[in-house]
Amino acid sequence: MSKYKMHLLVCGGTGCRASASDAIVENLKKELNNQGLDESVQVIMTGCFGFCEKGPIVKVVPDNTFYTEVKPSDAKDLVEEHIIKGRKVERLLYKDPVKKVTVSDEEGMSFYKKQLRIALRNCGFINPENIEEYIARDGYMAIGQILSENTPEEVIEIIKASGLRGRGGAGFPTGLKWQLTRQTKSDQKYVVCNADEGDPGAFMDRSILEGDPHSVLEAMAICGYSIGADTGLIYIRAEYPLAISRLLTAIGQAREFGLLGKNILGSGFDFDIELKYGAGAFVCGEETALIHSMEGKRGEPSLKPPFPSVEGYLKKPTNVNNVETLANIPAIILKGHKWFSSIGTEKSKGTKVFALAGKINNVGLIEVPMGTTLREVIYEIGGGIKDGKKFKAVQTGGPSGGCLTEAHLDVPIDYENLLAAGSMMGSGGMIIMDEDNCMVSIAKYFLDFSVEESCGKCSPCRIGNKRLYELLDRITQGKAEFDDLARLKNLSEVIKDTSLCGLGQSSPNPVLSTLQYFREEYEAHIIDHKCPAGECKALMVYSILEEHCVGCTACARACPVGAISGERKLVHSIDQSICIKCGACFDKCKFDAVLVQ
Amino acid sequence: MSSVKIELRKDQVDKIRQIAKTFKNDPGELINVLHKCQGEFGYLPAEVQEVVADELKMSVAKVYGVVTFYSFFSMIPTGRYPISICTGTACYVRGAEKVLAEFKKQLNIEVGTSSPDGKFSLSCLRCVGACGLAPVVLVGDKTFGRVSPDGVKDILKEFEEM
Amino acid sequence: MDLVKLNIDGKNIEVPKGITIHKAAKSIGIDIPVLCYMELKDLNIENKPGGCRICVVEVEGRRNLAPSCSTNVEEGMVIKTSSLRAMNARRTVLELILSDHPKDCLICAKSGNCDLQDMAIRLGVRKIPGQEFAEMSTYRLDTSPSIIRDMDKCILCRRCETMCNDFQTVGALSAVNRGFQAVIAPAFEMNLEHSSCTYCGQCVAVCPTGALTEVDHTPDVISTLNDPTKTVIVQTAPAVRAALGEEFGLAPGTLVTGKMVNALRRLGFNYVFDTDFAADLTIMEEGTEMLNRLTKFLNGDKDVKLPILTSCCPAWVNFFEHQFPEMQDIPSTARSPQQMFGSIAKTYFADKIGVKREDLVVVSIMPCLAKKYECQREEFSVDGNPDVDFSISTRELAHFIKEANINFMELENEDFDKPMGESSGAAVIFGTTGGVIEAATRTAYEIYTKKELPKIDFEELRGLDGIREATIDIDGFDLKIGIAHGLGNARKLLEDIKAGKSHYHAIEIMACPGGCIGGGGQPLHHGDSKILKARAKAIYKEDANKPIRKSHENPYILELYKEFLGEPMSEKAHHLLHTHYFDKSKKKFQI
Amino acid sequence: MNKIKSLDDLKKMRAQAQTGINVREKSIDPASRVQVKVAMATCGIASGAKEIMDFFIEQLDRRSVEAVVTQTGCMGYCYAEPTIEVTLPGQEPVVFGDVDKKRADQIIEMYIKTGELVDGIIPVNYRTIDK
Repeated sequence: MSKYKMHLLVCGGTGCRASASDAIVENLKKELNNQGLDESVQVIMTGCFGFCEKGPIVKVVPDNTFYTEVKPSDAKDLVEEHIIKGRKVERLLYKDPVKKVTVSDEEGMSFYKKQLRIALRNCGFINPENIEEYIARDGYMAIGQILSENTPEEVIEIIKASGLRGRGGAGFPTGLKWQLTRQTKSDQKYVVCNADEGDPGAFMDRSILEGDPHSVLEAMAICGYSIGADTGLIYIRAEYPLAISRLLTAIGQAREFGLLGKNILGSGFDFDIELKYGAGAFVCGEETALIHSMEGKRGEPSLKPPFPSVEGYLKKPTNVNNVETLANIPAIILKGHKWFSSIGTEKSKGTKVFALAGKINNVGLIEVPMGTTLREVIYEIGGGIKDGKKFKAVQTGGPSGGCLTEAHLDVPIDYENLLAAGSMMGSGGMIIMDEDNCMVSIAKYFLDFSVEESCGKCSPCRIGNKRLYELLDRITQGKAEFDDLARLKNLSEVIKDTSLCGLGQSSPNPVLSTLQYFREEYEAHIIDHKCPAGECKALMVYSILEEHCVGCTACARACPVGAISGERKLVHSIDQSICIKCGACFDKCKFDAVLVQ
Repeated sequence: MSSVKIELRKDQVDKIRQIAKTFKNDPGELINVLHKCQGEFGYLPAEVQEVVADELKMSVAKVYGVVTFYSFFSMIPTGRYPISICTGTACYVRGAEKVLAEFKKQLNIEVGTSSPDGKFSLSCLRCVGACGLAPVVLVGDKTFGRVSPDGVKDILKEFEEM
Repeated sequence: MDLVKLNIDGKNIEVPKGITIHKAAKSIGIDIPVLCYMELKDLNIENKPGGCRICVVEVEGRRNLAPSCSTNVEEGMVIKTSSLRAMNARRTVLELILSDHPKDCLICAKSGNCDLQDMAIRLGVRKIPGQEFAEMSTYRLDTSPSIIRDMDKCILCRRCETMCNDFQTVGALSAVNRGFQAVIAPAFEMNLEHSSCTYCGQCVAVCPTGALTEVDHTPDVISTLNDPTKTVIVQTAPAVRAALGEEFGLAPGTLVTGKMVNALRRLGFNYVFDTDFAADLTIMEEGTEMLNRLTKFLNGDKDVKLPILTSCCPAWVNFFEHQFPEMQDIPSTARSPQQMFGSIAKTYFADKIGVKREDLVVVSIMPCLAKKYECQREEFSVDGNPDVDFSISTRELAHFIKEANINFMELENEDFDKPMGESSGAAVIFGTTGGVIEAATRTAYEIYTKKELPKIDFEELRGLDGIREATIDIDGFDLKIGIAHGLGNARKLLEDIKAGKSHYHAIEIMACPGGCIGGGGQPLHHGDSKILKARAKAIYKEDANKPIRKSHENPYILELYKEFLGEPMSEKAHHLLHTHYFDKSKKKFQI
Repeated sequence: MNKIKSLDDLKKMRAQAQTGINVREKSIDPASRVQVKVAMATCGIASGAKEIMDFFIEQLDRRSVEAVVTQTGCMGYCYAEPTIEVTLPGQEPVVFGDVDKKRADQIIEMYIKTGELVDGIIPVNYRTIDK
């Protein structure tokens, strides 16, 4: 076995590394070497501990002592005190700001683990292609339990009492949805799992389906039992081939084990599941559009009412839940609604999975209790902003959401708070933006998406989004007028107010929220013809700094339109009327003589 | 949507009929049938849609209406190595546009078209869910992560030699 | 009936449960504008996509505005139809629609008769913000023999799609593409001509804008009328006289037969004839064919094709050629009245007045757009000279009359010319659903039984139900009759025949709702089915007023047989008055 | 496989699965073996997880290490794909990120064979519902 008796784990996450973890490792090694301990104590650089706010972190194994805010100069004390004398270095231990006590070990520090995995409980633990591993982790116990102990009504009561709300967007109470579908009388009902994860930047549903497909199957069966359905359908994006193959394997195994099919666990309850494939239409995430798509039609949404709980797939009562919502169900059944409702905020219970992406260090999937703040998510789990840049905004809720700013960093995340701040929970994509991102361009990007993905059925969404995009485009080109801001706002509000479905009702959100929080950036584009973030190409001006130019002619040769003139060894100049702002001169100049403004 | 005019061989027609049959000639299974057909032919030419409509007892106009609704379906043959650039938010924020521009420049083709030799075709897609690797490029089944404009040449080279 | 209480614009009202806000408002005199919504009440046609969003209203407590055309009333609702928020939204939505619509109203075929134009007038739109930078969605102009598709003007109300698919089950049109590029088009956005379109024109009849219009043949007619070498004769279909008046402000259902004849004379037609004459001729041929088949059937012939289907509706003929080619031998081989008229005019009548075929021009005034295509069919021409040269619609005639400075309202009544202007009441009712079969029954009964009909009116064959049936006692033989109007209804009857489940002896089919009175070439009904009912009533009134009410009693028809054709189904009759059908299902894809 | 016919059957099945007795390999107790789990979700595979998994299977076999290599789903560390989790008998699992062949070789030689830690450890920064 290991020759080392002790390990010093130094956080090498990007956040900690920025605050000198490299130097800490170096000093620790030096110190150990000096003490002749380099053969028995090993220093290891690890990934992010997720406690970046108090970084750099050093953890001592095997006694699991946890040191925070360590400086390179602390290396000596750590080695001499902790390793040689076996005494903890009190001043580097974490002090609980509330209880005012010092915490030394990881167990006591567990609160630093901001993440709590419920929906992701099995992802990364089990082999998703082996049903036995799922069973070993209490898989299918929830359906087993309710089939033998609970009436459908009781199950619905449990889900209602748990406070679980839809994780796909609007946050409709799941138990209530089930109850509504149960109440509708019909010879045939359907359970539909919405796995048409279309928000760019969100991939939690895919991860759950790839990592823990059985939990979704089990939840669908529980739902089927509760509402009185014997058929489940999973509407999944064709762009997710791995998730599809894992699901098919899982369904096959569950059938083989008798956990899907006729007379499940001898209860007399029949339930089976089929896949339906999407084909690349974002709007199909909207449940009526999804249902039309499953029926082989164009995925155009239709008016509600009738709600799917009354008239859904093939005109039968249909309960549509998204993947993450379903993944919570077995845990709620097994651990009880009280446990679940003890997590989260007053109106938003449980946890939410977020997909962190953009200019953040720890891009990835996280799951946190509702009520966690954006700051905790970005700085304590996400490892902060990439390359030490300044945080500018976070976009939540995908194309339907809005941008939140620094002012919102301490807002507890839940459905109501995000909505109040002009964004929404959506499916849980979080795109982090730094100072280099132009907010007008971001709004334009999302509008481009909405224009592309609008189904075209209703006029405000079909034409209105196009007009919004055109306005934003003119702003980024410096061609807009001041009045256009008022138009932008009115148009956005009318589109929200009059569109047929959720897509159009929320597509102007990125415009409205950036207009609200970054108005000065819009004004800079319009009035000063400048893009403060330097992203809008049309607004850039390339010029040559006389004092740097050596007249090498490299830029003139690189210019594709011949906008640069000047004699050899003399200062060159750029004709702004010809320049197409391609940046070729800037790239070519070796003397930093090309200035971009 | 424009389409190349082709003549279906009898075995190809039979194949479509067989696909339709596995879905019980149910018009409700249109999307699944189209998926299978696109898997078979690589794209969905008008002639294939006509047979599908016939088999599912629905109008060709409705079939075409569905084909043109979903971005996954194409009526243009793709290249042997279809290149898809993810333009999802995470990729966008990390510079997917520049990568796309580089592909266009290198191949001298526009999005939605193929190179004259039929080797490469270029398309954009929305979020493949590999945001951790942004920007992401797919060539056929192969995924390339953290692609920079400079890396485009190397990706193309990998397939040039094949 | 359950009632709900609600408040609209400050008024407390009680309305039946299950009705929409739009209807509830209408009941107290509040007229919320609608654009995409359309309902033809008695015909079971409803287009309710909730797509245009013009009719949005504010419902207290709701986050978004509600489309009043498709939101049902609920107990306790408080609705504001003209709040600032609702009005601003309505105006902005209309501006958006207009921003993607051509502004060539002055020269648009629909000008003055356009729902979108009316809406712009009603809301007083004077400016479309940002129009100068707004991209417009544009599409290829598509001209077919009957219909022009100018989809730049499409507002995606989906009415045409509803008619083409749900009501007609023709399936030539569908919504295609997505988002800003979304449009209604045939498969592959090919020309209508290459699709399964039957030219029934119901898409044109419901289109709220100039996106779908008829091909205008008036200019051809005008130049022919001004050609001194030509003798120009005109025939008018029965449904025209019951609707033409609407174009001049008369109440729907006002018969204007006499004024119309006068106007046509003033326009310069050398002879003003009546398609009704040919309708009587049709009854002689089709009725005889029916009797022949029935007689064979009663004599035990197992191969005889029954039921016999009428063949006077050209859209219906197109329909079965496309969709049921294997059933070509079931419909009667009799040509439609328009074509019988042309055929007789260019032979019998041309001889009679001593004009060469090529110097005789036959123009038809039809409630129909499929007639434009029908008269261009190759089989209805001799050496490239068509039996009917031009077919113009009721709407085109109205425009023509106005353009020619004729004050229609002041015109005296005049009579049709003889011989081809004389007709029976039986011919008049060809213009409405059930009329052809009633006319045929009147004649078949008397010929078969050799007795006089005890009662001429067959009320049991009339009405607006999509599929109707009746059993007529013909001297002990129970003649089972089926009637369908609307091709979707026709399809049901055809499927039954195909499955061997049909128990009818004869079936009448008309493609348009209500028959020819609701044809694609008629004055626009703008979604008011009361107009169709009024036209039907007028047609039956004209029948009742006619001195002769059975086709076989029309003296000029009898003379025609005596002088020229011999007897019904004679070889000559067969050559001039019957036709054959084609399999058009196997069309190869072409744009 | 016989169908699970009742809740009791399911409980038995769970107990059996939990003791780690793999039905397919009844004779060997995997608890005494090294377990390597490779995160094989789309991101992982795109970053080369398949090759890493093959590498472990081949090399562990070649270097005569008794080990079970399995796939699992996304661990959430997209920034550090490919990610693997190694469990030595009787010890807590350790997650390694950014595993290329070089690091995989180190993991086998140092961590698996001798228990020495190597760079690239990702500390578990979440709670699970079991605790």
